[in-house]
Amino acid sequence: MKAIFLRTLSLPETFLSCLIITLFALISQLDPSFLQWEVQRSLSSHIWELAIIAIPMTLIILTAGIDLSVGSIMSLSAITAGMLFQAGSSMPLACGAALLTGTLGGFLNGFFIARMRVHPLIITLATMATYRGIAEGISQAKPVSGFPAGFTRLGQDEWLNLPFAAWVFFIIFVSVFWVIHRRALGLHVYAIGNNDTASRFSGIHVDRILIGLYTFSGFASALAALLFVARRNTAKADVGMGIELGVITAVVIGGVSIFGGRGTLVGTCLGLLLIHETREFVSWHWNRDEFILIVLGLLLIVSVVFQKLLRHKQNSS
Amino acid sequence: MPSLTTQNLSKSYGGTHALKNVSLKIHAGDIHALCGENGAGKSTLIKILSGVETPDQGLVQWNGNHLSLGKVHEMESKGIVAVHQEPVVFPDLNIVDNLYAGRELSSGMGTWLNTASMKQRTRDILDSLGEDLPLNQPVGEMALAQRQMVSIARALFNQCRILILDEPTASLTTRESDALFKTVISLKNQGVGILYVSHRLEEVFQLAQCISVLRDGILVSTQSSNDLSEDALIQQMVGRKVAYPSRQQPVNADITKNKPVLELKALSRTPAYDDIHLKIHAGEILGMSGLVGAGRSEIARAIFGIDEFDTGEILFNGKKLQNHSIRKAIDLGIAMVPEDRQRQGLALPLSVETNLLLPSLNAFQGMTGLDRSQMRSMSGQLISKLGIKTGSPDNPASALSGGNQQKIVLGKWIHQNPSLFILDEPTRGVDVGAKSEVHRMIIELAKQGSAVLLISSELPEILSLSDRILVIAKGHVSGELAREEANQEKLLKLSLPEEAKQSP
Amino acid sequence: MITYLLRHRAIGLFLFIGLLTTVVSWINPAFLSAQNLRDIAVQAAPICIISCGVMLVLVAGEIDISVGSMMGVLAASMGIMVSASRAQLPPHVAIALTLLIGIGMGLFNGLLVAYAGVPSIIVTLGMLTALRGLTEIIMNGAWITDLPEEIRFLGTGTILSVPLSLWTTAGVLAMTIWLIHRTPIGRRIYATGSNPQAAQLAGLSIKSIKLFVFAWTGLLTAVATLVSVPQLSVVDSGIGVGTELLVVTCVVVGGTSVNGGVGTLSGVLCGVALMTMISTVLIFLKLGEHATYWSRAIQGLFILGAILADHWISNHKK
Amino acid sequence: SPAPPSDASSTQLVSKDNNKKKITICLIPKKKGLPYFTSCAKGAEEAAMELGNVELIYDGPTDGSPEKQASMIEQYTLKGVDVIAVSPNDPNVVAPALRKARARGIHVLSWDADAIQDSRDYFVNQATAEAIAHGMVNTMVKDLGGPETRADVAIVTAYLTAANQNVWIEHMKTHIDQQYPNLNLVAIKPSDEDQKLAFKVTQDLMKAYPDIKGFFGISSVSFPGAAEAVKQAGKTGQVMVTGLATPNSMRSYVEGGTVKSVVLWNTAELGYLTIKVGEALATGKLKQGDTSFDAGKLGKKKIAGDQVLLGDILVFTKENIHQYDF
Ligand SMILES: Nc1ncnc2c1ncn2[C@@H]1O[C@H](COP(=O)(O)OP(=O)(O)OP(=O)(O)O)[C@@H](O)[C@H]1O
Ligand SMILES: Nc1ncnc2c1ncn2[C@@H]1O[C@H](COP(=O)(O)OP(=O)(O)OP(=O)(O)O)[C@@H](O)[C@H]1O
Ligand SMILES: [Mg+2]
Ligand SMILES: [Mg+2]
Repeated sequence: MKAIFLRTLSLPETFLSCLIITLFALISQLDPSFLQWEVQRSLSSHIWELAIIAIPMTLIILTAGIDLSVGSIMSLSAITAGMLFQAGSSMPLACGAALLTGTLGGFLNGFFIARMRVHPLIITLATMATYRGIAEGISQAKPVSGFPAGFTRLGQDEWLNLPFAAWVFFIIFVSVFWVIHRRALGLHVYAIGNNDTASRFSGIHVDRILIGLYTFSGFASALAALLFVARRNTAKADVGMGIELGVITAVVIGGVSIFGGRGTLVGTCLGLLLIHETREFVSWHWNRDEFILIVLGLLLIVSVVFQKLLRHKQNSS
Repeated sequence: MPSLTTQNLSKSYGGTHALKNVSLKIHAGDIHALCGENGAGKSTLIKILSGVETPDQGLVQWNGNHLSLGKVHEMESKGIVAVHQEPVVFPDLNIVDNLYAGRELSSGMGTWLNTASMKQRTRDILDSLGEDLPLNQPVGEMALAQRQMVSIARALFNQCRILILDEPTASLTTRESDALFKTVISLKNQGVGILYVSHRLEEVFQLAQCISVLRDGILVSTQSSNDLSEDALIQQMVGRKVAYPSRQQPVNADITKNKPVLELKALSRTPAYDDIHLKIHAGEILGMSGLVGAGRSEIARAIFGIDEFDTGEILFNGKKLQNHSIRKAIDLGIAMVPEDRQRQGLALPLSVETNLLLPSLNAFQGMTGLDRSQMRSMSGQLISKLGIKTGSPDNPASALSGGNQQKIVLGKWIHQNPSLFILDEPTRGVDVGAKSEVHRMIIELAKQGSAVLLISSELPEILSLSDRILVIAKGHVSGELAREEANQEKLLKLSLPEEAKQSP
Repeated sequence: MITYLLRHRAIGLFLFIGLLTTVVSWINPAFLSAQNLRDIAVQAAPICIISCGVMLVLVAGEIDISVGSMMGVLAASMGIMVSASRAQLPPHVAIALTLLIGIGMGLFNGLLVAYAGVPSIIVTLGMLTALRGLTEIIMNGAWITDLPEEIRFLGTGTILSVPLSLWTTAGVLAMTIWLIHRTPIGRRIYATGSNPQAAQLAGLSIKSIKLFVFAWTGLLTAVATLVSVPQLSVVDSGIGVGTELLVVTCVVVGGTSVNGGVGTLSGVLCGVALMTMISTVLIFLKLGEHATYWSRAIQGLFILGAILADHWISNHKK
Repeated sequence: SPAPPSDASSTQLVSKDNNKKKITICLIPKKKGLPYFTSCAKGAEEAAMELGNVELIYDGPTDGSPEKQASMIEQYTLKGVDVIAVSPNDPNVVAPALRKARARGIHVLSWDADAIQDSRDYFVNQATAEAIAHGMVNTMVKDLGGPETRADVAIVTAYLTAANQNVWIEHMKTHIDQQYPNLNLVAIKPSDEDQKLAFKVTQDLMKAYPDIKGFFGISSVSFPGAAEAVKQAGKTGQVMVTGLATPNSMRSYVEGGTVKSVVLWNTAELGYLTIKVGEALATGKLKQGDTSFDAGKLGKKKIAGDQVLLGDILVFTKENIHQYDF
């Protein structure tokens, strides 16, 4: 009984939930107006794109990989859509091409990583520069805007009181959650993260799964890029600049081990929530952008230290 | 006479008591063997003695002085050094750096290394072990046995007073083992005390003056080896009698008339192996013997679709395999137990159950998802069938002892009824009881009609199980012996590279 | 021969750099002018200095992506200390304090990694973010535009008509070579990264080794800041942004393994040379205005090319 | 057209002392931490003190990201401030947020750089893009010794993606094409808001194009970097550098002769004017159709349509630079 209690307590999810509750308690003391639904809903608008990318990123980190190129894939996809639109193609076609481009970018990452056995950090570091460079090259760094209303509504309209992007996120989350927890593929992902040689020797299609995950990551980034473009009505080569660090921070705060094999999607969601609320509140309350950087940096370190301590406690008792 | 004594050492991991009140005395100039089943606590005791782990309770004394525990340096400075069960090497470093890591020869207050003298001494040590290894090659590129030799050399080279060897011969062939025994005996004659752990009982009787037995973390007995028979020892270790299974029936004439399950035709990959021909029939156990690095594992890897080969062909049930891959091999009914269980066999942090069911997870997948209860019952069956010692199927595989881990690697294939089973050193580090279980399982598999390719460096194992034995030397087939004509001498003779050149 | 090439990634890279130089200088001979080579060397100097530290961090099996923000903090605090309108500390005191702050931040990283057991990518990612915020707070919206001459000398001065930053780089390289090849600690860094468990069993103090590499990187970052920031007259809050990525790219392109245990200084040097050359090369090729916007893509393709070529060579060995 | 006057009780989520009738104005710069904006903020503070009923919030993204700016605008909208004055990094990106703010009854100003017209009430304009671009080109021509001098010139910009810089560059190109056929623009290179990179790029350009005679450093980061490169190459007096930057960061170059003229406007006055306009809008003093505006110590300022004009650009030279400290 005590062991189960301790085990639950030491789960990163529990710890994060406590942290989030504390944060909300603190907020309600300092500035209750922040907690109004209206405020929360409206502030949530720019977390969804990050959240969508965080799902494949969680799976990739679970396989002991990493994808630094997500921001650049966003940029490349946004520019693809933008340039095609500018060239006179219809918007659905442009969106389709953007999704295809992102998916292809992710596939190339996966291909290099799985087939050539190069460390994901290295490959995606290289493609990070390449993809954004291509986006800058073909767009000559010029922004494209003036998208048709039917398209921008995707980014700005709400459905059942939540932004469209939120629904996209929920749909992806639920389907991936089902696959990870109810299909063999889920365990395969964890096995690869723990020992890819042993997984390979057990007949798991390690290569195919890795290629699949990176491709999925590319697709999700492209989707996020389209939502972003729709929301901001602009496609530019700097779309998604630096988003990879935000995504990785959320995933890692969510208790996913950077060495692979340990962590959950729920943890990632809690991590996203914690980061988002902290960031928005610091900015809401203190009006000092530089504080956000310090708070987020420390939050990342402190929460991982605590998770580590809790796990240690559980193991030794 | 100086001695190392332990008093009431206890250590538990979570709920498991790995050691309970163990009091042991090791004399200088003695070879003291430590026996016990897998998971009995031998490695735990050794980890404590070498300062890697701190006991929950108990003392360790050296010549009557208390030692502070939990510090490797402290122990090494007293001359107590250990060779651990899994070879402990730095894969990216060369042999010299491996041997000297942590105790480099330097001058000027550690600001200037004496590279030349380190090289010279390394060469001396290797010579004394009869090894001729390249000094500049990263150790990670060497075969498992060579890595094992490096970690033994590392221990030897200390001016040690007590040398602890945890299953040092588990991945060595006879030649290396013999060189090691010579060294061990000469050290003993120089007054070094040796604690020797091994599951190969013939070695234990050959070397040790004194034998202690651990069972479930408790020290059962310490006796002189002269007073002990092998059967009695086994009985103490296991708590029951163990019968050695072996294939009693002569080669079944029918077997070779069966269609061959696997046939290799002129399989080559430079420089690992060249022009390999072999046939395995359903129900047959084909032994593959040879020295370390002869290329046996490489052949096995090619059959299982891990590596590609240069020329030649693999026929499975008469059909040529094209675009071979591991998954294809598994789907055809080929299974393989790899030689390095930690690197190739197990996802250590994952549960015993997941590891056992890893190759067959797709089979438990229904419309609604994975059938957890069916998985649980299957893993339960396997655990009891193989006698895997674990508190629960949910425990991580890393918490099991070496032998029990090996059983998992075997177990994940057994329920799939493979038509060809490749076993690469299947009983490395497995205790006598479990080993006889594994042997029985292999025979059982063959009886049910599976073809078995058994690679083993342990000659008795090969001799007692195989129907036919193929000897590999330097990547060539140097001979094939039928069961009746095979014996240790012949196998050894064929294994030596000189013979390989002369044979047609 | 090929095995030799493999072990010494530097040679392949070196050949590649040679080819690139030949082509560019054939198109535009000004590329090989003494002035240009000197400028490239000066530009490469800080990256090279920091890479010497980060390479050892990677060899020890860790990573440090906080160096860019560390540079920011170091530049800001150095600026505040020496500025005539701020703290007005004597230059040598400010230099010593800057080095200490560098070591301090490195130690902080190292302590969290070695003693709290937090993965280094997380610690340094957190520091990357937090220290950038700290820089903004230190600078408080203003720039330092009045660096005293003594400090400017660190960036612009020459000794025997060789820039001070190049002397410093040579010193750091010599130190690193000595550290790697001639001291026990160098060997232990490689051992730790190659197999931490084995290192523990061998009685190495992994914790102090990790602490050392991070502190060393902090120190080198401070050194790099001291010789590079005063090259310019203005200290702004954006100093060092993105340096971490450039440094990691150089180190990795130079053949250092992100899994630890493998890395050569010669490889890293070639990596630094290649990465600092590329943008200069693009300017010298005079590809016109449109090419400006393609330069990042070309850089990326170069990195990708280097990695894939390396992979191709190592496959051909087998 | 300006939005209807705000209905304070329904839109203000944050309850404030209403009896004092404090007006909250948010001044959002492109990027926090740039002395250019800090000096604007100083002027803004001065105006707020002078007016007495203004609560000033000065905050912006430290990394200059348009996305962050947009989310800040959304936050302030929710908080129900009275006036948002923004210098947009990217007009298109912040436009939806600004429109939302206006729909909530918040007065929206753009300053320093314009937003999309229908997303703001007024633009407090220091000088038009055209004036800035022409100013820089004219200064360069003058520094080079007149329109007869044949010269290669290059531009060192901030980001390749910075909208306002690209607009300036366009204006500069057309101006050069139309007026100064002897000027030959050979390269445009980004400095990524990194002084070091500006320095390096300038160095490289001087070597790759030995005939280059002038550099435009068109951001406050790239200008000092470019100047330093010219100075260190020993080309002071042979290669001209001009551009946009605060006088403090360029003082040593102007005094040393590397830079003859620095183009800018009075930044403190720009901040001051912005707050004045904001307050006037919120209190109803400034109405649609007004053609002039009483800007306190700055005197009367002209309103052209929906633009409040600060006046002309300033050119700092050896003669006048000591008069300015920002
Ligand atoms: N790190 C650990 N965490 C949890 N349990 C452990 C750990 N190490 C060992 N154990 C447990 O302690 C017991 C003793 O293990 P030990 O490795 O000492 O056995 P052994 O006698 O060396 O067996 P083998 O012959 O298989 O090597 C086993 O039940 C094992 O599961
Ligand atoms: N991990 C490895 N990396 C590089 N080379 C290896 C590796 N393992 C083995 N080799 C080399 O491949 C050749 C064949 O080795 P292999 O392991 O097939 O021999 P083996 O007969 O199976 O020996 P063992 O009994 O040790 O398994 C040897 O020359 C060996 O040095
Ligand atoms: Mg053991
Ligand atoms: Mg083998």
